[in-house]
Amino acid sequence: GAPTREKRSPSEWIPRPPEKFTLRGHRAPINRVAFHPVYSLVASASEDATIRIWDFDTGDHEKTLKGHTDSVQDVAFDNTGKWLVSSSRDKTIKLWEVSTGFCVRTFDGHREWIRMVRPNQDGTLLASCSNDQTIRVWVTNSRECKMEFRNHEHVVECIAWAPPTAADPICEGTDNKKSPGPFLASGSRDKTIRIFDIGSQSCVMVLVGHDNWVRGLTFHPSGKYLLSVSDDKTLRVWDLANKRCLKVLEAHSHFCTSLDFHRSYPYVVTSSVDQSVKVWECR
Amino acid sequence: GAPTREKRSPSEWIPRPPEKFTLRGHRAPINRVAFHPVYSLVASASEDATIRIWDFDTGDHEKTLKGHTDSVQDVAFDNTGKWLVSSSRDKTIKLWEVSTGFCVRTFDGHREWIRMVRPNQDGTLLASCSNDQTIRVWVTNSRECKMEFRNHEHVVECIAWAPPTAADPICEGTDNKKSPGPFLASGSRDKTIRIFDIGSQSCVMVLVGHDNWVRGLTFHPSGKYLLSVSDDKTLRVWDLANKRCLKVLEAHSHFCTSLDFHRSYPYVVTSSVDQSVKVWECR
Amino acid sequence: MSGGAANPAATPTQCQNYGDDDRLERWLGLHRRFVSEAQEKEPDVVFIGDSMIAYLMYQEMWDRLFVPMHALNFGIMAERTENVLWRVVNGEMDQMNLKAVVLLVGTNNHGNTSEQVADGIIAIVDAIKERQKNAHVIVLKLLPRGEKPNHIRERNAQVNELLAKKLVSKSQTQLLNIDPGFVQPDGTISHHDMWDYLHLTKSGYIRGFEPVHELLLQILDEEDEKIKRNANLEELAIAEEGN
Amino acid sequence: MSGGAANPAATPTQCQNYGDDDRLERWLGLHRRFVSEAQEKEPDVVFIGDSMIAYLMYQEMWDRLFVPMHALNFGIMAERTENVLWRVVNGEMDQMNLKAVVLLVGTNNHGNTSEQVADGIIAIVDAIKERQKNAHVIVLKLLPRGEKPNHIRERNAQVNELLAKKLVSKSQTQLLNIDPGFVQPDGTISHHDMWDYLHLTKSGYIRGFEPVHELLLQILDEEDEKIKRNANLEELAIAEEGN
Repeated sequence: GAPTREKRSPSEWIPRPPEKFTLRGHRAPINRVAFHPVYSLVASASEDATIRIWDFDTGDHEKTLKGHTDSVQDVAFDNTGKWLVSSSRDKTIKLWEVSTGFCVRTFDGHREWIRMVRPNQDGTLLASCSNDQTIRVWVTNSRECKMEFRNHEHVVECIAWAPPTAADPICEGTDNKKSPGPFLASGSRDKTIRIFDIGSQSCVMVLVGHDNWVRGLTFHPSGKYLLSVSDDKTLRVWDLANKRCLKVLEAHSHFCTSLDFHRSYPYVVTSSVDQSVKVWECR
Repeated sequence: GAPTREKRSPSEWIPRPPEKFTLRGHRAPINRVAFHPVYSLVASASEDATIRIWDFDTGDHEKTLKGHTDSVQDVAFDNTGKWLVSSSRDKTIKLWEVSTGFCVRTFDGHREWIRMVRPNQDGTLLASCSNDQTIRVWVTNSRECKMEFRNHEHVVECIAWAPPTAADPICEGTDNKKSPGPFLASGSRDKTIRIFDIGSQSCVMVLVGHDNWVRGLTFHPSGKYLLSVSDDKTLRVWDLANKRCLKVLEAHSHFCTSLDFHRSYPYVVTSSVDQSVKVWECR
Repeated sequence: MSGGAANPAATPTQCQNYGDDDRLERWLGLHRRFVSEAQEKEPDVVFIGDSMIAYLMYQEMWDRLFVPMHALNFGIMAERTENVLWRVVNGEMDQMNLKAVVLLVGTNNHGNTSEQVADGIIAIVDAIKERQKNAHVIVLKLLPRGEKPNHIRERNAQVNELLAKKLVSKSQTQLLNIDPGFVQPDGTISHHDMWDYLHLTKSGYIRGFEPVHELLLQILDEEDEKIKRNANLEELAIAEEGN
Repeated sequence: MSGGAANPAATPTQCQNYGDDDRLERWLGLHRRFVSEAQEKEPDVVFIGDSMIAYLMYQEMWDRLFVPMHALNFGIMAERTENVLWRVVNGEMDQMNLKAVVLLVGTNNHGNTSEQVADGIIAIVDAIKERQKNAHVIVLKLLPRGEKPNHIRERNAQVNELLAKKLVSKSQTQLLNIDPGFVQPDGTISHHDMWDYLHLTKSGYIRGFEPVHELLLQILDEEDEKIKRNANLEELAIAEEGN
């Protein structure tokens, strides 16, 4: 068996049953969950068109954020945790104040479902990707859509802002003199991954290799690698400085739907239609 | 590709299409075929209750041996090729003179189908095994059933006479002082293999290991090993002196129905319900 | 008793055509093939019944768990009890020396009462035991069906209750439950278990038929254990003789 | 034309109950589920038709070859053309952005003439193309059936001939043969290919549906190749900009 809790170092902590709480209240399937970066709160986005905030210390339901008129696909907190951004099948993005639960801004522009919306590190920009095959970058404090990328030839499934550590490897990979960026990665059903330089408003890298829809992306904390999962059942590790696929992991026996990298410990988690969640140790 | 015929040494000869002849004439499925030990003849035993003899140099049909009243399950030549023995669902064994095609003797006694009949090396004895779960040993020149073994608890599928080289290993395995034998091996649906000492009329070894019906047996020419195939899809090699299973080969993806050892070259061939024939090199 | 001419579900009857189709012709062809397989193939186990049995053959679990037992599948789509009974009394249970027969039929007997269906199944059991005296007969309980609660579920449940009473007195006969709880707390059946709310999915088959596999193993192992014990005793005897 | 109210095979019709059973109820439940899958699951390919399509789902080849293409299976047992047509016009072809639709239905249309059946299939093709303007429609030829030659084989062959004529003028529509020669030289169909002389065995499916897989690969690859070429051009452009 595994070492008991007292003897385990934090690097050995992985989810163990039984669950601490089961939070009920949504009236339709839930599409996304996200932890608050500071407090013991978690947000859930549902097909019932609402977002719910829960306290996971007490199991209490804190707030319901209403405003969207169709299924909410994605939800994310900014790094301070002061506000939350959501994207919906109603083709809008909404910005919410966490403390009050009010919707403070709505972003129109996409022509189809929005699959994912992500604030950048300092919260000044939002990136979104959509079934309309485009990626849009918005200025958080206005309603302005700063730029629209139409490079992908199919639905864009996922996006990820590059950490500051990725800037050098990306520049090396694109033979660019130092560019301030910031940089944004996207994964699409056209099976490609693209890296965009937001400062120069251009696509600077195209990573080809997956055999099926790219479903999830995450940057390695060191900035050297980009990790992706796909309906081709693999997890791939991309070496950004050399613009090539370093490793292909046969991760699951069916479509891989998402992945995440632990903030402080060397673990990657992947999910799949094969009904399993896998935790991978990086070494 | 394989080496061309001129460059191949005999040890590389395996069946290659297209077939040389297709011999037609039987009016129902054929259960067994056997080569004549000397001449270019082959015998076939059929559910149409007849045995046919064919010349495989010319493709001609030579004789039809009639006499059985039900499906002929098995047929075998003696070492000289002068006569042929057959076993049938009509519960009899018949002895035939090859040159004339006449049935010269009929052996009664089994109470159910006879699955296999085999002459020993000098032709003085016949062994047969049956759905009646017994093994019988007959004196070829009389109609006498010399002995009946009832040790198996299920249908006996196959029998094999041990070559003279096997005598020492078998005696070593049974801690017997030298016994003159001869020795006979049998395989059964009770999943066991037994070795009988015909001289002392007793069962001297029981080999347990297969997980399903034992379908075929053959002795290694050196006499040290006994090879068996089973509906458990494996080919097993038994070390007779040590009375244990030396090796388990995952031979097929479905029931293994039979095997044979080449007289002069280190090849074993196996057949299976998976519709394949496999040739194994011994090394 | 198992019902005479008065019970259509217990009267051996060939299948009917649906209008202008070839169903009876194909059914007879299947029957002829099953009869010759019964004569040729020397199975230890036969599964017989309706489409639930037939489509077990498509499952990976059939090849992995049941084929090595030397099992044959005599299932046909849309069978009613009287059709299976006809096949049993017309050759499909002849000649073999079976260790076990697995029977599942009755859910298609629309228009019959639960008593009629239960008596039809009993008639089949009796006909099998008459022809295969050594075989264990495993009767599978009828499964629930339909997305939501409906009268056929009730009828099938009543048939199961009647079978429980009527089979208890028969030797070497067992009524086996293959419903692991397909009806969910809200009364519905999930398409994850029955893709059209009648036929089992791959995972439905695994959940439902694992008990069948285990029971067959027990039955076949009883024989095996006896054989192994005797083989061990014999080995000991041989060793002693040698010393 | 594809027949109006005069042709029952081309008039959208729900399925019928067989006497006192739950068939219509289950059929409607399946239909509702297909409609919501069409809205939720964003497939690239949909297979629709009768039991030949439905039981493709049990095959290992379905998981290995068709699921990675993001294909869904809308097959139902015993479907006639008018039932599939009803499902298509009532939501099962709505909302998605399909690249291909594979259709196989017609062999169960007992009581209709071959013209009526062919027109029923054409009506389905038209209804699909009206709702899925970008999709390639792949119509599978009806398979032979029955152990020996029979009138249904002739009717199915006539339907195939009529389809060949009527489909040739439709854009992005293809009639595909999935009969590798199931009818043997002596006129019989082997149970190795169709276990009940109607439904395909595992090896029957492999032989029959390999051409479907190859055609779908071509259709999907056309898009892929275009995407790959553009991606390569873009990479070159980016490299040049950097220099």
